[in-house]
Amino acid sequence: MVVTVWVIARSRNLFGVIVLGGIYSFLMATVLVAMDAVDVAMTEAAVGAGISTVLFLGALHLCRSEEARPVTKPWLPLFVSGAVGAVLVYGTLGLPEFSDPKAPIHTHVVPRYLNEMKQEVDVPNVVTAVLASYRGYDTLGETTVVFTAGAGVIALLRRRRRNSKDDKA
Amino acid sequence: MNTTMTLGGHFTYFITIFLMIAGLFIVIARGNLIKKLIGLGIFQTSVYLLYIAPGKLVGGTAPILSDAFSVYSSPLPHVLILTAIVVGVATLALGLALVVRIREAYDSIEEDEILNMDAVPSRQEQA
Amino acid sequence: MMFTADDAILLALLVPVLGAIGIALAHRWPNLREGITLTTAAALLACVLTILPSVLAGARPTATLLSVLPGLEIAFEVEPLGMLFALVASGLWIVNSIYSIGYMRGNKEANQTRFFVCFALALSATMGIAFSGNLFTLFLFYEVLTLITYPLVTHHGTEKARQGGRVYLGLLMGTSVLFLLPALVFIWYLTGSTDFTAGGLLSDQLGPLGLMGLLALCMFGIGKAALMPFHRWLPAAMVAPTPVSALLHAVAVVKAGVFSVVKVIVYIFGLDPLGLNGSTDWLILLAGFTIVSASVVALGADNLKRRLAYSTISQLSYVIMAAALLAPLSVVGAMLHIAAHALGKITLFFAAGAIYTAAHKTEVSQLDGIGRRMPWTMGAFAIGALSMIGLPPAAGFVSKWYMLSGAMASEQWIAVGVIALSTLLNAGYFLPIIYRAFFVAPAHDEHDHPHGEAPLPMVIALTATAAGTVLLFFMPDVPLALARQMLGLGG
Amino acid sequence: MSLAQHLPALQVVIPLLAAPMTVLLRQRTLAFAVALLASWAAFAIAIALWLQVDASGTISYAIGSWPAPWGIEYRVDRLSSFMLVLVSGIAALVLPYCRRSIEDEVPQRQHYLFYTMFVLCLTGLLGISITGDAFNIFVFLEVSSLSTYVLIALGRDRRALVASYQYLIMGTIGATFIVIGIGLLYLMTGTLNLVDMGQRLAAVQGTRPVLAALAFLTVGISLKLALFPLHQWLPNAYTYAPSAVSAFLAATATKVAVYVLLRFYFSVFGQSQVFDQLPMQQAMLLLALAGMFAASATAIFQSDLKRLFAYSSVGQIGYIILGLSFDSTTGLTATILHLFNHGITKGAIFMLLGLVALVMGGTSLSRIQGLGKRMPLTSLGMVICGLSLIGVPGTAGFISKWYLLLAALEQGQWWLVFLILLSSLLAVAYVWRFVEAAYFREPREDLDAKATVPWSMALPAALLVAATVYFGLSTAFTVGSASQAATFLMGVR
Amino acid sequence: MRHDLILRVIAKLLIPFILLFALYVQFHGDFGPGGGFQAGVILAAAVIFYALIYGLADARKVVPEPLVESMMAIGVLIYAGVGVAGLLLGGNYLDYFVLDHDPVHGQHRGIFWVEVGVATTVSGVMLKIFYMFAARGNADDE
Repeated sequence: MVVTVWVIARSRNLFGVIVLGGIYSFLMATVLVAMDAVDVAMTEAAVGAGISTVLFLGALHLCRSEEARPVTKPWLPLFVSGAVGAVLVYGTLGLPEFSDPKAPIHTHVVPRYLNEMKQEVDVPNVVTAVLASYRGYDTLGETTVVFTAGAGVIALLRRRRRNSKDDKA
Repeated sequence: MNTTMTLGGHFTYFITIFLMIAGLFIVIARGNLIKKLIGLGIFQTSVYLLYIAPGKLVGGTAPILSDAFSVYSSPLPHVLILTAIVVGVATLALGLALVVRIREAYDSIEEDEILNMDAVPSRQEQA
Repeated sequence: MMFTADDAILLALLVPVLGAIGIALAHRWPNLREGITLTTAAALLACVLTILPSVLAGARPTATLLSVLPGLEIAFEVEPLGMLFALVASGLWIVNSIYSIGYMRGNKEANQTRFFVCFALALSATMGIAFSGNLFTLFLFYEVLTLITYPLVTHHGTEKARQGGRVYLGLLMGTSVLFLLPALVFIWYLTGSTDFTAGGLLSDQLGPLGLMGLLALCMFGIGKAALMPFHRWLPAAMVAPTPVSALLHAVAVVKAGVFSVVKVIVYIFGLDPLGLNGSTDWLILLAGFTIVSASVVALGADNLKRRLAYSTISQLSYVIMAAALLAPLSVVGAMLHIAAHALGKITLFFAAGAIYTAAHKTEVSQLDGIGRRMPWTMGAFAIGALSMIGLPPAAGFVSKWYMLSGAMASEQWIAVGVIALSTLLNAGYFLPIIYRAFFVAPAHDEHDHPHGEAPLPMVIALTATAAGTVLLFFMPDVPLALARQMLGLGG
Repeated sequence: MSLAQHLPALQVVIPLLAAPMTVLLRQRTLAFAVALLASWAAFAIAIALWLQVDASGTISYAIGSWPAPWGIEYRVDRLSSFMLVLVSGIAALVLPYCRRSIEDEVPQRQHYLFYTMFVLCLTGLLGISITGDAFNIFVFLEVSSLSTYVLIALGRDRRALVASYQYLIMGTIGATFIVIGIGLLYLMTGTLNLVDMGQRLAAVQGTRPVLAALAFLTVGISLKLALFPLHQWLPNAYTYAPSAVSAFLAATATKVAVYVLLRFYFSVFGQSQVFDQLPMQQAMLLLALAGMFAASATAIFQSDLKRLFAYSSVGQIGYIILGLSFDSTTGLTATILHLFNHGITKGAIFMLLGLVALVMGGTSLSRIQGLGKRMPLTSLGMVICGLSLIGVPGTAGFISKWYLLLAALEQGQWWLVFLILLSSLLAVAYVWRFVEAAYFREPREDLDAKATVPWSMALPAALLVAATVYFGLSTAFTVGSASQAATFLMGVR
Repeated sequence: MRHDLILRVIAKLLIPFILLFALYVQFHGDFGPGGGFQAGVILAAAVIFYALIYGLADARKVVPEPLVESMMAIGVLIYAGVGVAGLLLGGNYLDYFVLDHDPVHGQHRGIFWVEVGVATTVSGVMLKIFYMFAARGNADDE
């Protein structure tokens, strides 16, 4: 996965990059499975490897597929992202151990989902239960986001070329 | 807890962080609009791990209740990340749509070129 | 009297606004428009006069509009000083309107409607300042006055006018925002109110140093008082037509400045608290310096209006100095001087404007023998000049007399010296003009067309003010009464 | 069932329902009608909520009847109710304005989608202001952001596309930062409910992840609210977006971001943690001052009015953050006040600019010469709003500046007092560029008026201008709610 | 490629299964991984697949644009509608307990409809976006 990303960052052929992006998503999906996040994995596979790749290719089909050599030296970006990383390292070092059952996320809210859910909702897939019921409102928001994107794309792309050329004063 | 243990315990975090840095770097450094979006995608995906990883319990299984198992990984992060993914792809779609429009208006998807093109008309307008 | 003094206050604010609206509506018919202007002016004076008796009787009419924040309301309270100021302003407005009608028509000025509208609004703002019951209200109308007069200053709309306007606005707004506003907030922060209270609002919240600092903030904050180094706007505003200059110098603006100074010193700081520790000495010195240096500049100026402008600067500092002396007598002098200088200076400006209208002359050096062609004008000018210098039989003498005695009473020998010296200087830059006008034979150059007096309205106006100057010398009862009233409280 | 107890849900759901309806109707007049009704209903509800809160304190509403922290909680306290009123109020005014405004700025076929996007944006902003759940904030943040990108991109000028794209990139980075911050907090506390989070954070105060979370949230939100160095997206966005959109965004979007910042700082971290353990105070002070001066100075040299006032917005945001950096009740009051006052002022300004653009065909200073003669009332309104930006007494801007000065005085920081006032002199400078162009230049003959001023646009603008004056004179509502909210926030833990 | 017989046949055979799988994911979401979103995506994928092989025009015939567009909206309406139903039946917003006499069944019902809503919107949006890009593409190759 790391390698893939590295290549993506280096390569300048957009087509290759997009394909690599797809691969990257698949890898991510496998990792997620390893993390027991089957639903997430499934979605990531469908979205990352499926949808977004298709989208990218669709967009690429309309655009040039070679990326120009960047004119500026990438020191500033490097620094910025490096700084961000540093803060994160600093932060994460204080986080609970990996798979530490005493970590708050296992002890505080979740137990109710895992234990009472059977009486309250009774849907084997806890994720679904939480998604659709406990935090159903988030999902409503999520649906709205998708809807927004759809309507937005229509709004942006419905026009044919003739009036997409702006009429500037 | 000694450092080696810490490092071991935080291995996943470090992957996350690397991905994040890489993604962010691509976004900021690259002038190509599509490349930027790809970077953005990576940047967002990396966050998924940050959420999911801690939810994992060694020896636990996917949070799908059945009498066979007793230890489950925490489901809540999964839910959040599902939402996050969807949001991500929505953003992506919009971004690409914009790129297409830009490409039509400017016949280029390189940031610096576009900015140069605008430098001129904006001055005319001011005159 | 059909309505109480309290109503009259708000009415005094309202009348000019209504007048302005009327003027704006009547912009098609000049005569009607001018008619409205005059009636409004008369009505305003009437309002003010209805308040006068009760104030003389010692009453303090009040009116509260609304409260913006706790302890921060737009409220009015008429006390003697404000009364006097309102009288002067509203009275002079009538004369000034008569004059400006003549001037505007005589010089065929452009967009006269805007001129008259802004003029009326400016008067409303002036009333607001005069009757303000607390520093906040004063500040509010002070800013309004600045903004309203800006179009008047830039009346001609030329590049020069706009630059003058920039300086005018920049200095007045800048100083008020930068110094007066923090002072205001600070006072409110200390006392929880900004009301003008007899004997001073601030009691012992501040040490001498803090007091001095706050005083400095206020003094420099009131840029309209043209205390050096913030006097530049006054000459810059000379680009405006003469009636506007008259408004600035005599009727509203600078008077609002010195008025505010006196009010702040008397009602916010209080004479006694300031007196305890000599926290006004620096002010006396600065004012003195302003007086002298401004006079010197005036001495060198050939342009008549410029000379008058600098004379104004020095005259204003008289008032500031007198107030800063903190001696009751000198404060009386300060009040009188507001009135006296108003009358005198407006006469001078009217005269200058008349000369410009009739003879198109702006420089002192061109005035040889003009007195023979325009005897009335120059006569009035002479009286005004006398008042400025402080010679009998002109009002200036009375006020200066009070100041001088006040200075002596409080043994401020510097002040005494300054007054004496500046009197000489004043004489130095006014008498030559009169001399030229009457006793030097006109230089006969070909492009000097024959002319008589200025249009009648102007002549009437300037004669009236000149008469007023003399009148005030012989019977200064009303102002004096008011002054005593105030000191009965303030002293 | 009593409707009153469900107002919190309806507040957001009504516009949310309106959005798909507009798409189904596919017809601009109907879509407009629906959107209008929705926004007005939202405004009414917001007022009702404000009254409820004012009467009986914080309202908590458990969505899906799942008690917090298991379910998502809607929490209406003094601050959020205030925000709701601001956002929905502006929307209710801008919507009728849109109808005519977008006619020659947005192609006909997109109109109904324009309303969809507008309503969605409203939904998002309301959702952010009302929710009591960290992740929910993120979701609705995205709803509002995505719709905003589209709204901006609908601008006529092709540069609108680039502006929108830049905003999309920066906005998404910001959002992701926020997610990271929330994630770290979640990992430390195991909860997403803000209040619960706050309580549980007390246990782990000052640990590294929490501080990191603080950093990420601050940066992310600062991107959204265009705090000085992170403001690059704003000027372009405001300049090239359709006028109505500029008006709505300028009045609400950044303000809501500020709200989120306050929410996290005071309700979650607790101001002790924010201001004691990191040099936040100094940092904010510096950034705020930098913004106030740099942005205002840049504004002076702009040649297009929309751009000019966009930069002035960045400067004004500086004031808002400055108030926050005092870490005192008065300062906070100033922040919240300025949030509101600047909101209405800028809203009014951009609405008026929309009128100008409609009539004069543009808002560049060279175009609007002699506006004072051509559109006297509009120019007058602009001047009034300009005075409010400067902070002249009698306008809303004065009140917030007053509190800002007061806060500075409380801490005896005279130098700050003078800096604030100096920066407002900069405001004088850029406002005067408009005044001189409008009043002291003759109208250009080559440009003649393209349209007459439609009342449907003039009326809302006039109302907002009136509000600018009204809230400058009668401050019971604004100062009242603001100071209550401030004391409430400072009182939290 | 549009006339490649084998492809067409395979597609004919495959697409029904994809649809079936979509439905499975949709309704089995309660027990295994999956749910509305994934189902929606797969549904869309099926149609996209169809469009790739039979061409955009035919795809438009099968699934016309207006339908797709209204699907987007309807999905959200369904979801939000469930919430409103909860309101009307006396519960809080999005309260599923009140949807049936037996709370747990209520939950089931609620989740079911919600998932349906999600699926509708998602598939609608995905399809729409695809159409948009595709149409744009055709407009571009001159």
